[in-house]
Amino acid sequence: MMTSLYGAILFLLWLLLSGHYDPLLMGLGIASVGLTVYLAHRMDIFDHESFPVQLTSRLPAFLVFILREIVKSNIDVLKRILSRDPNAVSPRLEEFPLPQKTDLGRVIYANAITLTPGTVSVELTKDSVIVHALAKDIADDLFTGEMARAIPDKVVEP
Amino acid sequence: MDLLIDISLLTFLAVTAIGIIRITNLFAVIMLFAIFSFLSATLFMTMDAVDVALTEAAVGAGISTVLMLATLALNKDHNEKQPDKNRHWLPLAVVLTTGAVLVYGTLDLPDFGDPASAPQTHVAPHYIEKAIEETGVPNIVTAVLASYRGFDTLGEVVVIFTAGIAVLLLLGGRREDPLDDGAKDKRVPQNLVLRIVSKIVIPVIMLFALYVQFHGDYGPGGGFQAGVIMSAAIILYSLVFGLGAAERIIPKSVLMFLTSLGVLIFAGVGIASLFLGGNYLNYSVLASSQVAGQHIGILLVELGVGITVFAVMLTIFFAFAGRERS
Amino acid sequence: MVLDILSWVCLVAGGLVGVVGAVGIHRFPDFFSRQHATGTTDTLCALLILLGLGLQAGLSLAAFKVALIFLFLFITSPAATHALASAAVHSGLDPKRGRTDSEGQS
Amino acid sequence: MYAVAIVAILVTLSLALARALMGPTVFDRIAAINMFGTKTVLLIAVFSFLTGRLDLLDMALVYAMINFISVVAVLRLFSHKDFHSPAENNVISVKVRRRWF
Repeated sequence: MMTSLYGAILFLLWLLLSGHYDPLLMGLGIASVGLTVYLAHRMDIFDHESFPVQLTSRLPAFLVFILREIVKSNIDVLKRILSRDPNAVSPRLEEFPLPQKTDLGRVIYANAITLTPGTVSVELTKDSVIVHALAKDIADDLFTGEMARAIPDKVVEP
Repeated sequence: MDLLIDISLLTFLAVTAIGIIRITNLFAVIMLFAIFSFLSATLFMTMDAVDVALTEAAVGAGISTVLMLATLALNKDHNEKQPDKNRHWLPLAVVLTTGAVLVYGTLDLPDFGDPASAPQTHVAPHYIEKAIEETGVPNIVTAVLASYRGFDTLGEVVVIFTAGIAVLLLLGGRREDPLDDGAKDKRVPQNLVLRIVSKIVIPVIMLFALYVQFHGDYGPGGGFQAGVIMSAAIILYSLVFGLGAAERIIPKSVLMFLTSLGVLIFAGVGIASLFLGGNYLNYSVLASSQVAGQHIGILLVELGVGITVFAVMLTIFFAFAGRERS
Repeated sequence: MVLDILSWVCLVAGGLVGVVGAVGIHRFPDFFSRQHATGTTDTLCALLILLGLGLQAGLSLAAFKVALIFLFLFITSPAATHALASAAVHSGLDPKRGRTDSEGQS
Repeated sequence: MYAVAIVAILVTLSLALARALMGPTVFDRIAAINMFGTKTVLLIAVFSFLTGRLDLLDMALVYAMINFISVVAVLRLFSHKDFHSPAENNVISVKVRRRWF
């Protein structure tokens, strides 16, 4: 069931890449999708992590949130780059709790931290994430946990 | 605009080359080589040689980088060496003389894009004017490569095939069975982020490689590029999940089979056209109409190229990466 | 017409963000802080430029490819940045600490 | 307007290249080169719209893929010194300030 859905999405990707819809290329597309799915199965990389169907419902809200964060923090970092104030940049390395229980949730959280400038996730341990922050107030912002709450396990589990 | 891009890219190219000479950290040098390839590929692109650019990007920046890193891994000594303070005048003289001779040689070359030069007046006009009509393939490069000059391309594929065999003979010798670390592979690798991101990305890269394989008729791409991109996907898998895991996905025996299969498909198409009454590798006789025959022939031949390139690239990578450090 | 203007704005803004980000990798004091300038302003720069291109392309396969490029960068770029930072920490590279970081490191 | 974007990207590229050459640590170089790669992807994408050759977008995609793979390769080798097995978990030695809710 999941395999066929995955195949269908890959085939859609093929159609959008291809732009040629004659029977020959459609047939080759189906064969290619088949080969890809077969290899993915052999690699054992085909599971709820690589193909997160369960994301769908909460994903749009999360994407809007993360895009807003990216724009906001980008502007902040750009200001710091151009700022003459020596205290604009005072880097630090801090460890924050990692509330997500699933691997996918942790990775999304870590990537969200990295995507928003000013913070880069450096290391994931069992229950914490080590973050390099560009300044104290940026680290304080992360500490409020707004980002962590935006990615609860509910996003990744059905 | 083109001029500005060309000048900037060439400047970057020269600066990168100087950087490669000056920097002593080999990791950084290899990464600069990748940049060098990207820049050359972009220059090819501005000169409208898109197929070449794609190959350069995939082979030069992708596979070569990985192979150079693998070679570096084989050497114990990772330390940066201080450059030798002695001046070596003889090598310098040799390099300068060779360079001067080469530059002198270019003086006799026709200007870039000169319509009166020999290559432009010989068979090229025929290819350019007749390719679509005769082969039904919009991408002239593919038509020339796979059909008009099919025999040359067969030779190239055999060269790649030979390279694969040679690497196997030199490096593929006995070593510890990679299956031994099977138990180790099952553990969660340290870098969770890379693992999950690779899981998502690898199937997309594989599908994209197959797309490049089968759309060489219409746009940049074809067997060479597709084979390289496909092997890059497997290489990414082995980088993240361990070499043993990758060798279990595509066992050596299968790789050797694929290496030969590609060449056999290519040569087989030639023989089939002989049997059907045409010349060797003249695909026109493969189907009822000339264009249809050409289409089938080119498709099969490109597939053969792709399979062999894929298998040989992976063979070489496995042979390099699998060596014990000596 | 409105779309055109919007797309030009996106392209120019994207270019600007890229340049300032690149200035950042020269102004920031150490590797870790430069990561904020490279890996991350990359995303906004890529987002704006590709959005600008996408608006030019309209609803077409080209727009889809542009979106695919963005999606690919969006997924892989933070992973690469994270891996790089992680490798740096593991190799023992110690980040520079800011002046206001003096209130006790445990 | 594509021209403005291209000039901006070229300036960015030159700054990134400068950082790649100046270092000082190898990580600086790799990060700068990674940035150079992603900016080249953008350059090709804009160039394809400038010249109207939209098939070049495929090239941009290939660049993005290859760029990622080569960065993973260099990091992989850097932290484990060979390609044999998945990574060992070694402890980091730098000081980290812990904060808990």
